[in-house]
Amino acid sequence: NIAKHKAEAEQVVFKLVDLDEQTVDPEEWGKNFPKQYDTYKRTVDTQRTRYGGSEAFQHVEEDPDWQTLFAGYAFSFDYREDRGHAYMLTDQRNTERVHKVKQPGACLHCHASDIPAYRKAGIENGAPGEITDPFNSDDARAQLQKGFEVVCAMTYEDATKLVEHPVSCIDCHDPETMHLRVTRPGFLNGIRALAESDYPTPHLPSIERWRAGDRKQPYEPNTMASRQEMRSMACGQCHVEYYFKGDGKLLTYPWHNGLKMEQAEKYYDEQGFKDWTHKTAGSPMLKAQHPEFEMWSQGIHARAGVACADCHMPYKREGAIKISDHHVRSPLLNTARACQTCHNVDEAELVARVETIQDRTRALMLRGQTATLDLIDSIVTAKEAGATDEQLAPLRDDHRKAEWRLDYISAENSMGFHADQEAARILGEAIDFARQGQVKAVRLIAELGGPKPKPDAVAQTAATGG
Amino acid sequence: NIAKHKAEAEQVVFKLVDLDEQTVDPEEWGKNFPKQYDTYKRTVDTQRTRYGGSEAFQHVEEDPDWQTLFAGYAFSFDYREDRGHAYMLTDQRNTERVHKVKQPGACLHCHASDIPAYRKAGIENGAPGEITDPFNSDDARAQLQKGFEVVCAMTYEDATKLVEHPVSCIDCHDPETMHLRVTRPGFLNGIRALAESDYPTPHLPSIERWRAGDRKQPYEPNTMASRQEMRSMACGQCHVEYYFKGDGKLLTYPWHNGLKMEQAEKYYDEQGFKDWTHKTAGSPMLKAQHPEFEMWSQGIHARAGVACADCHMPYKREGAIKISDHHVRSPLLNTARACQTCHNVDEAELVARVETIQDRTRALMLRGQTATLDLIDSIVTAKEAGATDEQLAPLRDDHRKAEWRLDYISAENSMGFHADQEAARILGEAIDFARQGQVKAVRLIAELGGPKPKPDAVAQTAATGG
Amino acid sequence: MPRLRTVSAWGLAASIMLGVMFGAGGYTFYYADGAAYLSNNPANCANCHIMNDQYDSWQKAAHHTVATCNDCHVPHDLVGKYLTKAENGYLHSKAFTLENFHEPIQIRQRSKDVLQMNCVNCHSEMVSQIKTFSSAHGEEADCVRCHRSVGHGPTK
Ligand code: HEC
Ligand code: HEC
Ligand code: HEC
Ligand code: HEC
Ligand code: HEC
Ligand code: HEC
Ligand code: HEC
Ligand code: HEC
Ligand code: HEC
Ligand code: HEC
Ligand code: HEC
Ligand code: HEC
Ligand code: HEC
Ligand code: HEC
Ligand SMILES: [Ca+2]
Ligand SMILES: [Ca+2]
Repeated sequence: NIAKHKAEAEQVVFKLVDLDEQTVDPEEWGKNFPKQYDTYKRTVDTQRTRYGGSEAFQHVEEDPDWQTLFAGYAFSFDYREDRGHAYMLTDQRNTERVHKVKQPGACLHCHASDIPAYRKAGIENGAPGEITDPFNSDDARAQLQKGFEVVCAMTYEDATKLVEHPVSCIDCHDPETMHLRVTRPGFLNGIRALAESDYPTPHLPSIERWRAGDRKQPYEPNTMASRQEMRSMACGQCHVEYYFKGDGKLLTYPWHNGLKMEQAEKYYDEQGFKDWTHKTAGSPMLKAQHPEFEMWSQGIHARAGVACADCHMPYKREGAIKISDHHVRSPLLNTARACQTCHNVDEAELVARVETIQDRTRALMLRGQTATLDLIDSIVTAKEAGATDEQLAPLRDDHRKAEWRLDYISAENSMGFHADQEAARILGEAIDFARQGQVKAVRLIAELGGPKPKPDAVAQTAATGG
Repeated sequence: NIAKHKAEAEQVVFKLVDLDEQTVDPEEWGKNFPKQYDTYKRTVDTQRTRYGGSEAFQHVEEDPDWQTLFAGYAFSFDYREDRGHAYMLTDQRNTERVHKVKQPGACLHCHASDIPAYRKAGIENGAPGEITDPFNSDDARAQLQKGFEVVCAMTYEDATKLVEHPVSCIDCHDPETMHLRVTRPGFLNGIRALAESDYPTPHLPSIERWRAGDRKQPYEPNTMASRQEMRSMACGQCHVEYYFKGDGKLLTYPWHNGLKMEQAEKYYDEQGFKDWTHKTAGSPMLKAQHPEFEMWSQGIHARAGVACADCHMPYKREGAIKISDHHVRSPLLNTARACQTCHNVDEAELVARVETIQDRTRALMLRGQTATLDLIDSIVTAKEAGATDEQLAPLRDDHRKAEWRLDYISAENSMGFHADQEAARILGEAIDFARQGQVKAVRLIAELGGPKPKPDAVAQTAATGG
Repeated sequence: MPRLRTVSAWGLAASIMLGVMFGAGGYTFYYADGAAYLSNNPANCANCHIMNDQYDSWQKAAHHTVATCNDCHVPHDLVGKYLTKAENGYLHSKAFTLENFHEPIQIRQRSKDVLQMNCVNCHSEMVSQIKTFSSAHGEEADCVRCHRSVGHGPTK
């Protein structure tokens, strides 16, 4: 009967339509893979969890502290909770952050199925070969990189006209073999820079293997990474910290020194980069955004070889066969499949374990917010007291350091779960830098001979002691 | 060889000597249980790990910061790394902390096999019944509690004459049945207080069961706790935070509000208790000591039902028989048996995972130390500037809070492993309180019109910014 | 199938030969009920006390009603079956006698591969999709990474 099974195995998939490198529309792919397509469409669902879930509530209204922390930056007026993949393109097109502010085409990289668009733009701008060249061919790669550079530099208004779908099958799958693949130029460049660094990657063994080799060819995930690594890299294409480099607004992942928070900061410092200048404090700020891939890399699950897809796309039994659940969402809405095969404890207990971790993270984050707000206040007071930019520089540097750390954990979307101790460590540093800056500010104010700290400020600091 | 193995498989324990409630000498027990006794004797071994192990090095010399942090307290001149159980009595008798300072008999509770001694003292002081009464009888319990009170109040010199052995078989085993038991009055009283609190104990289900019942009888671990719970409670007898209550110096575990760091602190505040007054800063200090049981309770292992003995006394195969390894020590010296039964990864990887956690903890601890030292400096400066005790009170309160948290993790002996995120959270709070106190101090100094902060102090704070 | 029989016979012979060359091996293989390897009765694996944990935990696992030791740990085709049994018989007996093996016992890569093959054999339909589209290197999903407890429940 093994023979029988084998037979069934061969004919589980009926190739009804031909798929190629131009087939962006998921509905086409769905004709060959209806089960996966059905689950993929479910990402329109909206359901909230204690700290996550898929209800796009307004963060800066739920916690107005962040309007002060982001003062002078687009995030201060519109920053929502993330939701399902189905919304990624419309949410980007509708956010005030693209209307009230001029944004580059670089934004598009992670919010649309844009690989053919990149390649087309590349060819139009002189890249070699045909749009039909296989994705891994040198010509196709040249087209991709060229088009990527061109689109990044466009205005968002023009760029967004080039695409019509959110992330789609073609972004993660080879249309011929259905093998997983990574297609995002930003990631391909970033992971290469990481491979060339000396940052240890026990959780990405193919990089360690490449380093041990002759290094003649650059590191190439699509041919070198294991299936299990690809199950995380597919997500690392977009769930990462990033910035736009130079006037070309070239989307860049700051992995040149490694994947740790401090190493990204070091890279930005070396580049002399800042995202914005804080409106009231005048500090040169960094904005952190969704470093899920980086934080996951610091956690025990990555270390134990557990991939993003293991928890966010667990297998789902559909009759006689099982498939990967393409309804990518919070695992807390699906703990039985997402966790229980590895942790055989009941679902309530699993949720309780996660929330214990998240509540601790949240408590420390609130301390960090209070400390950073106190710092902002005291920098302002120092300015009013007549402090020079030169005198304020060390205070503003502490502000940059503190808020970068605070925001790094706040912008990471698991409320500390992906790497619980590391999240707490980073917040501990945020608090230290914020309060050290405050100490310097109070000293400076005194040296400038006043104004004496406002009584309410004293009260406020005292209050936060609780 | 196999013929021998098969014979062993049938072998049962031969009762060569009779054991009773007076048999303190482990050698006697060893005649019936030679295998356990052999491993028990191995606790004389000394081998160091990165942060632990059993080499009794001098903490306050390896890290002189602690001489300043403990200024005015016995720990400032002699505080060693802990080592094997075999040494517990001699190390206590030899420490400068009992020579340079007058200590009570209460110290003995966790450093000797003293149950018969307690009961004898109890009977001499009017407790009912005979020394031969079974341990769980009411009379025996009355003898134990009475003797405990009497011995706590004695001087250490007199008390220590009552005992001759370090922790021995009788302290953890019923001589009749060999069942695990807890004998320490301090623990029996403490766990009862905990049971009567409303602190949730998912990791100690028998307490939750008792609470659900009619509560007519007080909670009694020896009859109510599961075997798996006993495998941790046996250690919780001594590996806990404690203080000496009132003039009777009655040894007490501060669990009345729960097992969390803040809950112990709340209890001490309610009692208006302090361990000592800081010599230079004049703050009312708390000393934390080995809260292993409490920190383990906050960790994922406890939550998952993993007991102290699982890691520190793993099973060891002797021929066909499995015994508990009574060579209680760092599991990092024994990872195969201590960890691999549950984690099927190689030993180097297991050590690496532990050290990743410990290195993070250590880094945050150093930040906490610097912050607390800065606070001490600034309190002294404020005093010199003429601050009154009333003005210094809030600063000293921050000092008490900060150093209690810092010391809580420093005194806990796993360098954060037992509950990694909780350890980082507590250190984050330590940093916050220390720096907030410093802010208040600098403000106060300014209000007092000087002295202007010494330049070196500024330099120092700046230096710690790195 | 005469050819098959000779191969399996050779496998057996080989193991005993190796055993003898190794000294006590031949004796060991005999005394420790080497025959155990030729039967499908789980109790026979467990006649070696070293296997007791796995035997007990197997009884606590979901599969004990549907799969025995050999179903998971020995290839299903005759040739592989006897060769593997011979190899295990030799290795385990040797280890058992010399007591020079790592404890807790750890599965070898080769046995992991056998396992994987057997999971997939019995569940080929269930996993047909997730297997078919594996990866550039044709790696299968490692069943045991997620289903470690299917064969052996808790030992405590
Ligand atoms: C061991 C399981 C596990 C792994 C592995 C994992 N996550 Fe998560 N992830 C979680 C949990 C649990 C949450 C918290 C969900 C919540 O709070 O509702 C979460 C939250 C998230 C969120 C926010 C979800 C929401 O509800 O808003 C994103 C985005 C995310 N993870 C992406 C990733 C990426 C990308 C990777 C790999 C680089 C990854 N995760 C690896 C378990 C995991
Ligand atoms: C092409 C970019 C891209 C890729 C590839 C990608 N994501 Fe996302 N993901 C996004 C964007 C953008 C959002 C936010 C959508 C929104 O809020 O409108 C998002 C949202 C999510 C969320 C939040 C869903 C919710 O209900 O709150 C999770 C969880 C998530 N992604 C996990 C993953 C995982 C796991 C993978 C890989 C299997 C992955 N993502 C691959 C861009 C991507
Ligand atoms: C490197 C990939 C990447 C780039 C580049 C990127 N995003 Fe996103 N974006 C994401 C991911 C992943 C999420 C979901 C996780 C989250 O919301 O933190 C997201 C979420 C969002 C959301 C929904 C949640 C929110 O923040 O309100 C909006 C809107 C958004 N992005 C707009 C933009 C804009 C505008 C730009 C360009 C300035 C941009 N994105 C660039 C990956 C990216
Ligand atoms: C964000 C990334 C992502 C997108 C978009 C995506 N997939 Fe997948 N898909 C995965 C991952 C991860 C796997 C698991 C692959 C593995 O384990 O090797 C997978 C597996 C599959 C498989 C193999 C069988 C299975 O279920 O494991 C099929 C078929 C498939 N996807 C079809 C689709 C189709 C059709 C679409 C579009 C409607 C799609 N995928 C979109 C990430 C994605
Ligand atoms: C493919 C296997 C796998 C999956 C799926 C998985 N885990 Fe884990 N989990 C592990 C491993 C391995 C560890 C590390 C400890 C160990 O070796 O058992 C771990 C550790 C943990 C820990 C302790 C570490 C910490 O951060 O405190 C928690 C809590 C946890 N997992 C919860 C979850 C939850 C919740 C999910 C689902 C959202 C999940 N896990 C999914 C394998 C998995
Ligand atoms: C999951 C395994 C595990 C459990 C459960 C556990 N520990 Fe530990 N313990 C460790 C590890 C690992 C260390 C670090 C050893 C080192 O740094 O060398 C440690 C360190 C210690 C130390 C210091 C050892 C030394 O080398 O100085 C003591 C004392 C200790 N634990 C007591 C306890 C007590 C009491 C309990 C239960 C209340 C407990 N442990 C529960 C694993 C465990
Ligand atoms: C509640 C139980 C308990 C009490 C009471 C107790 N100890 Fe200990 N003691 C321990 C434990 C557990 C250790 C090992 C862990 C550690 O060293 O942190 C230890 C370690 C020690 C050590 C060796 C390490 C070091 O600190 O140098 C000395 C010396 C010592 N104790 C002396 C004393 C003295 C003196 C007293 C009374 C003032 C006392 N102990 C009271 C439980 C106790
Ligand atoms: C009667 C009190 C008492 C009991 C009960 C007790 N301990 Fe200890 N333990 C101590 C003292 C005291 C020390 C320190 C001895 C010294 O440093 O001289 C110690 C030291 C240790 C150490 C450090 C050993 C080293 O090599 O550094 C470990 C680990 C430990 N105990 C674990 C346990 C575990 C696990 C249990 C329960 C199975 C337990 N202890 C029960 C009092 C106790
Ligand atoms: C600090 C506590 C402690 C001390 C002291 C102690 N034991 Fe144990 N002993 C244990 C624990 C924990 C177990 C495991 C019990 C269980 O799992 O139910 C155990 C188990 C045993 C067992 C049952 C078989 C086994 O190995 O699991 C015997 C017999 C035994 N001990 C003998 C002794 C002898 C003899 C001594 C003195 C030389 C002694 N013990 C001292 C804690 C202790
Ligand atoms: C009796 C079983 C058992 C033993 C023994 C055990 N563990 Fe664990 N360990 C677990 C469980 C259960 C978890 C929680 C995650 C899960 O469910 O897999 C865990 C989680 C962990 C984690 C992740 C949680 C964290 O704090 O990051 C690490 C690391 C770990 N164990 C290391 C060790 C080490 C090192 C030892 C030996 C000193 C050890 N464990 C002994 C069962 C055990
Ligand atoms: C002669 C006693 C004995 C018998 C009978 C026995 N085993 Fe073993 N087995 C051992 C020993 C000893 C080891 C450890 C060997 C090592 O780790 O090198 C072992 C290891 C194993 C391993 C893990 C190491 C590996 O080879 O991958 C598996 C799987 C295994 N046995 C399965 C079985 C099965 C199935 C049977 C019955 C068909 C069986 N054993 C019968 C003694 C035995
Ligand atoms: C349903 C499949 C299945 C059955 C039936 C089964 N096992 Fe296993 N066995 C496994 C799996 C899965 C593992 C773990 C392999 C791993 O960890 O990679 C394992 C591991 C082992 C190991 C190595 C120890 C370890 O944990 O790595 C031994 C020995 C073993 N089995 C013996 C037996 C014996 C003896 C029997 C019959 C009493 C048996 N098995 C029945 C699936 C099975
Ligand atoms: C001899 C045939 C056979 C082998 C070998 C086998 N299984 Fe099964 N398995 C079954 C049968 C029959 C069932 C029960 C009916 C069903 O659910 O398909 C089952 C049930 C299951 C289940 C669902 C019940 C549970 O335990 O959660 C899982 C998961 C599973 N098998 C995985 C595996 C894995 C992984 C392996 C290899 C380590 C394996 N099986 C080896 C026949 C087998
Ligand atoms: C990444 C984790 C993962 C891997 C790898 C994996 N599975 Fe599963 N498997 C699951 C989950 C989750 C389910 C539950 C699906 C559901 O309940 O809808 C499941 C379900 C099953 C079932 C059906 C169980 C039932 O309830 O009847 C079988 C059989 C099975 N798997 C066998 C296998 C085999 C064989 C392999 C290796 C080819 C494998 N699995 C690999 C996670 C995994
Ligand atoms: Ca969300
Ligand atoms: Ca020690």
